[in-house]
Amino acid sequence: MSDPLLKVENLRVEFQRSDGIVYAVNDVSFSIAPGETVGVVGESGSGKSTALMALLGLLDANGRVTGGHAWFQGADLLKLNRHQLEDIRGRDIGVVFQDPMLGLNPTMRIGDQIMEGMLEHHYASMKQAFQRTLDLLAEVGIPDPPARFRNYPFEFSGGMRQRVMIAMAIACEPQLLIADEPTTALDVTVQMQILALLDKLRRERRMSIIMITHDLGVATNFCDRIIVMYGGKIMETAPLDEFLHNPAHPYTIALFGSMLEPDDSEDWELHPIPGTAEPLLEFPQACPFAPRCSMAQPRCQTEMPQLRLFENEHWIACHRAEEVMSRAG
Amino acid sequence: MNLALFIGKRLLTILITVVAILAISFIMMRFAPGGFFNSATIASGLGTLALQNPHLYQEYLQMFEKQYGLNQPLWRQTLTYVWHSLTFNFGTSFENPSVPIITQLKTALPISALLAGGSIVLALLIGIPLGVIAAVKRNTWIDSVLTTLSMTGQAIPSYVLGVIAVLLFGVWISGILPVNGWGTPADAVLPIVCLSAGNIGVITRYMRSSLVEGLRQEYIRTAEAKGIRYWHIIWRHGIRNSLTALITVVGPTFAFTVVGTVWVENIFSIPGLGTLLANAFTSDDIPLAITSVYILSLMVMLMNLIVDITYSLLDPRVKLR
Amino acid sequence: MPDNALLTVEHVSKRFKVGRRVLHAVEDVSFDLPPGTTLGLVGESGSGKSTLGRIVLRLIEADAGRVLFQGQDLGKLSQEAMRKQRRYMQVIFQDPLASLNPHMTVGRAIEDALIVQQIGTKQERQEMVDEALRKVGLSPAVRDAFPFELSGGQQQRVGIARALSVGPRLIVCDEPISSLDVSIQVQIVKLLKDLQQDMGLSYIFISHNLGVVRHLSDTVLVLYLGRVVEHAPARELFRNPRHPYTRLLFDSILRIPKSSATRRKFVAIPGEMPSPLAPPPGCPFHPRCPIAVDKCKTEPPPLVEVSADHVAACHLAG
Amino acid sequence: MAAKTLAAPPAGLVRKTKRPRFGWWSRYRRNKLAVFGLGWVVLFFIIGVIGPWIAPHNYAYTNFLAANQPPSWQYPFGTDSVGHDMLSEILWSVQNALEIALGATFISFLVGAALGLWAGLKGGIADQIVMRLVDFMYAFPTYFLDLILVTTFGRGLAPIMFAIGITGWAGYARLIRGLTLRLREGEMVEAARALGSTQRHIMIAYLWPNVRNSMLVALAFGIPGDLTVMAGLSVVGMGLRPPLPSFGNMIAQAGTNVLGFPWLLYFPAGIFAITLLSFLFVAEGLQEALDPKGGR
Repeated sequence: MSDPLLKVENLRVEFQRSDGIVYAVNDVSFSIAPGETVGVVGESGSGKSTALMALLGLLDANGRVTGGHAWFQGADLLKLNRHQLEDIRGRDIGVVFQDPMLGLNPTMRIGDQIMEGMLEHHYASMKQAFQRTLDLLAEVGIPDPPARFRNYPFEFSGGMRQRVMIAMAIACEPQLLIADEPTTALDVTVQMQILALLDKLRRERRMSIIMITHDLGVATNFCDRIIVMYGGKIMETAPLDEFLHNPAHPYTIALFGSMLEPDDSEDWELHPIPGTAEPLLEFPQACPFAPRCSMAQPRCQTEMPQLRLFENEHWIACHRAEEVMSRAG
Repeated sequence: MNLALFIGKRLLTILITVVAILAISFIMMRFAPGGFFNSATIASGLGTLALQNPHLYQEYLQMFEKQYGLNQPLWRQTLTYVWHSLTFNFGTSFENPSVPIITQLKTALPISALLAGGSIVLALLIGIPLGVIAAVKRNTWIDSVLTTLSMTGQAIPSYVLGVIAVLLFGVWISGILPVNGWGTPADAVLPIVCLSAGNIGVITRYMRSSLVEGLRQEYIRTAEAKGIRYWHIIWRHGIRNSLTALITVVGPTFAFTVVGTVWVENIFSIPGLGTLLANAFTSDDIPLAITSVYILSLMVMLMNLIVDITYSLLDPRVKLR
Repeated sequence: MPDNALLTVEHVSKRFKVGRRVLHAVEDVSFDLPPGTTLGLVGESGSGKSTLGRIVLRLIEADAGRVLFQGQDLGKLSQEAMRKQRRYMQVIFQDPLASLNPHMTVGRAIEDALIVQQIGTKQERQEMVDEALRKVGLSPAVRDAFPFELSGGQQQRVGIARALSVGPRLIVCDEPISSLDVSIQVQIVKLLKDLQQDMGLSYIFISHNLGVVRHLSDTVLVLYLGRVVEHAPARELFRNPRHPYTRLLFDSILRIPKSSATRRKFVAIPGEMPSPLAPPPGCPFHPRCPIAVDKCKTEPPPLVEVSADHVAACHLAG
Repeated sequence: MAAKTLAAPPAGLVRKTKRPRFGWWSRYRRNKLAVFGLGWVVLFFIIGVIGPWIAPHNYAYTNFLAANQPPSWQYPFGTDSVGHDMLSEILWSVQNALEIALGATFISFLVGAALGLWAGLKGGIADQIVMRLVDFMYAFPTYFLDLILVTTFGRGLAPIMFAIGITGWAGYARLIRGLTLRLREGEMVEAARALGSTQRHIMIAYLWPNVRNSMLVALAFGIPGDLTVMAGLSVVGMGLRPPLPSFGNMIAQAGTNVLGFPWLLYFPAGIFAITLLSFLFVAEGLQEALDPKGGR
């Protein structure tokens, strides 16, 4: 296997809140190979988005990285100063956010917003940037680029705005695209269009994508490898086929069970995961999922399960992984 | 085209407003205790002249009766008055019947306009940078000092600042800046500073809150993710939007400033419209009082129109009504 | 028309004025809802599904058509009679926090429903509040909490408890789970199903999520630009969708594949939903329809019965 | 302890996180300036009530033999050109100032609330009319209307209060209209209607608690504004007719005499300025402490 494009080791992120410190990301390690698409799946509060924003220095003011490394192009992203990070953001790593309605500056023409990044990174001259912007608009499927260049965001539909956001993110041909719930705010038919666009772009540009999503359906159909997060920790990670065939963490299995798919089986019995995910106000010493886990044992309440490697690059953080796997198999 | 229609509409609104104000003022003054607009009041207004030059006195009296149609029914009088005012045919004041009001306005108006305009420009020049600093350094001691200072500027009216300035520069450290009269550029310094304090406060605080709010928007994160430099983000995605929004507070600020001009002129004995207005009201010189109110209001409304037009040109989302 | 229906909606239309233009929010919609059953109302944003839900509750007055609830024409009821009738028709909103008064405790919020309907004495109401909380799986201890102190799932349970407390027969659920986490969604769906079984409730379930609709609904109504495009029993619709738009919706569902080989191929569907301010002539779906013919561009297709109880508005569905 | 991180069992219990304190006072107290302002305002109110009783002299008492005296034990704040004791003048002025400012603010608020509610609840034409009026009043220097009104109705307490009140409602109308409109179209009121609430019940149980705080803050901002206008009338010689004591007259008088008798300025202007600031600090403090976002 080739060298990873990005390698994250033991990342920790905390947030300072009025009621104490929230431990949002705890010892998260993962890597992504060039051209690979990784899906990071989890519910709100799982730390999936926080972990990736932390790498780019895009945490809210009350958040800070308290440990770990993130190797990218020979440098540790977490050790770079603001200037160096600004150079990498948008040029080597692009980001697409969830809400295209709020993500664009309402008083700036969309063409200018796309050009802005290229000019800032001295990626292109004014003239080149203008031409490239027109090309980009066409590439992301916006008809009549010269006219649309002059439009303001309020003149676009939600789907079209997300296309603009994508054009902005890929303008400088980054090697890595981080897509943070890029389709969550969109209608289902528009979601398909956006995913098709991202699919086309990654094939044509051989770009790595980290897809952050709460939707297992999106992750499993779009990604080569899945990372499941809960309570600021990675619960399970495996290449797609292994993940689909042998899901081994009780949380993953519960997530599969939570998919409200319109299947035609007659078994209508739903088995919800009980309880809710709570923010971690103390550094976790035990499995964060244990309180909601149907398989939890006394050990799970006291001892933190480590991420262990099984066959087929399958990593699981569960004391009872072996039992789950043998039962499923 | 659209813009022309908008301006036309607004000018019409201003016209209607002005007519309403003139008519209401006239009628109210007409029925005020003592009934100003009758021969008797005018006679008393001209008081001393009756003794000094009875002939001229009679002449003036007839002139006023003709100007205001005092023998006609009220509605005719009102219409006549409104029409005269709209056509800038103000006649002469009671106190100073030999000088037409328009001549007095011609010297007074530029002074007031200079004070008001100068104070707004000064307030923008100081208020905007202070607001930006407070927003960028939000929740630090710099922010709280600036916020407290701007609150102070906002709270203390220009006439209090004015008398304090007179005390300061007239008694304690006299000789540096003049505190009385009008003529040299130095005379304008203290009035303009006192006038702008309130506006500096308003602008600083508005700029701060609008920029803090702006920097909290999602699109700031988008810009950060594009790798835009910090200060470029502050400028392009923060300050520019806030400046556009700032225009909306300049409108009310202008009304406030024009009133402040009246106060400050009186404190510093500056022969502007404000002093004219104050003298007119205190000496029951009704023609001059209404006229100065009319001119000052007109100034404010036209400024607001300009502000609205500018705003609509700057913010693409604003549709002209 | 079955005369045992709890709710009958007949040819309801609603238009809004937006500036000088007219937004056709709901166009000529009819359906029945038998007691104890669920109607799924499906469509994308701008389809008019929420407006239709509010018309049923008479939170919005329809421009045309009528709504019969328990045999009464709601449009003809006086304000006071309508107010009394609301006891039997309740609503759950998408954003539970926005629908609760931040200055009322949970207990007070639920009790308010009872006070408004003049149910019970103060003592009895306290018991009824506890009972409602228990029914939705909350401990009576939450009574004294303010809504913002609860999690999203708990807030939605409070919303459900408030609706339940007055003993309704119909609950309109307006996207009640779309702002919740996946695991909480399942909890709420299960809760709604259990409540229906225990209390014989009828639901109108408004959602853009076909999976949820499939799990809850007996019949499904698909809306596009305010018009009914297809209406059928849930199982029939999911097995045999006849309208191209319904099929497009189904195609947009991302099911978890069995293996990487069976993953979805992402093919772009052309076009976007037109603005409801300017719906296309003829069949509103024709600009995006893969099988549209000339007739579709000019002639609006009528709703025709394609099989028993299954209607679709497509020239080519017959 | 790991217990704190444990989730509640099946949707059962309330979260065990600390409940943010609802009491606004605990948040208000953190703002030192606001606490100072409140102290001063309370003192101001007390003097407003008892001022005339504790004043050593009547405001109209003139003693030409003691004219223009600098501060001394006998006249702590000095005397003016006709021998008024400035301390007594100030003590009496507080009452006038408060009467006018509170009265005017109340009148403005009533008019603004009525128009704002009408516009917000009715919408349509009513809204159009009110908003046009508000736009106009906002951009128009209403101080000039005050001058005309005072000229017509006289320079007494009541006319001045009425004039300032009747011209100062635009801000309240705009605020209340905005709040009602937002709430009326919000899901909370829709939910209340769906429960079968009467219009009256919605107003009392849903709208009022949610606009209460904003109104209180607006009133707190309104009082210093009206004080400023009130004294501003005196600056052009159209304030309370002397010998009625008022801050405006004292400051305007001092302005003309400041070169010879500066003490005539220190106390009235100083106390007036601190009072205005204090009211503003209180208003700011209230806004911060009552801000719904601050509490939840």
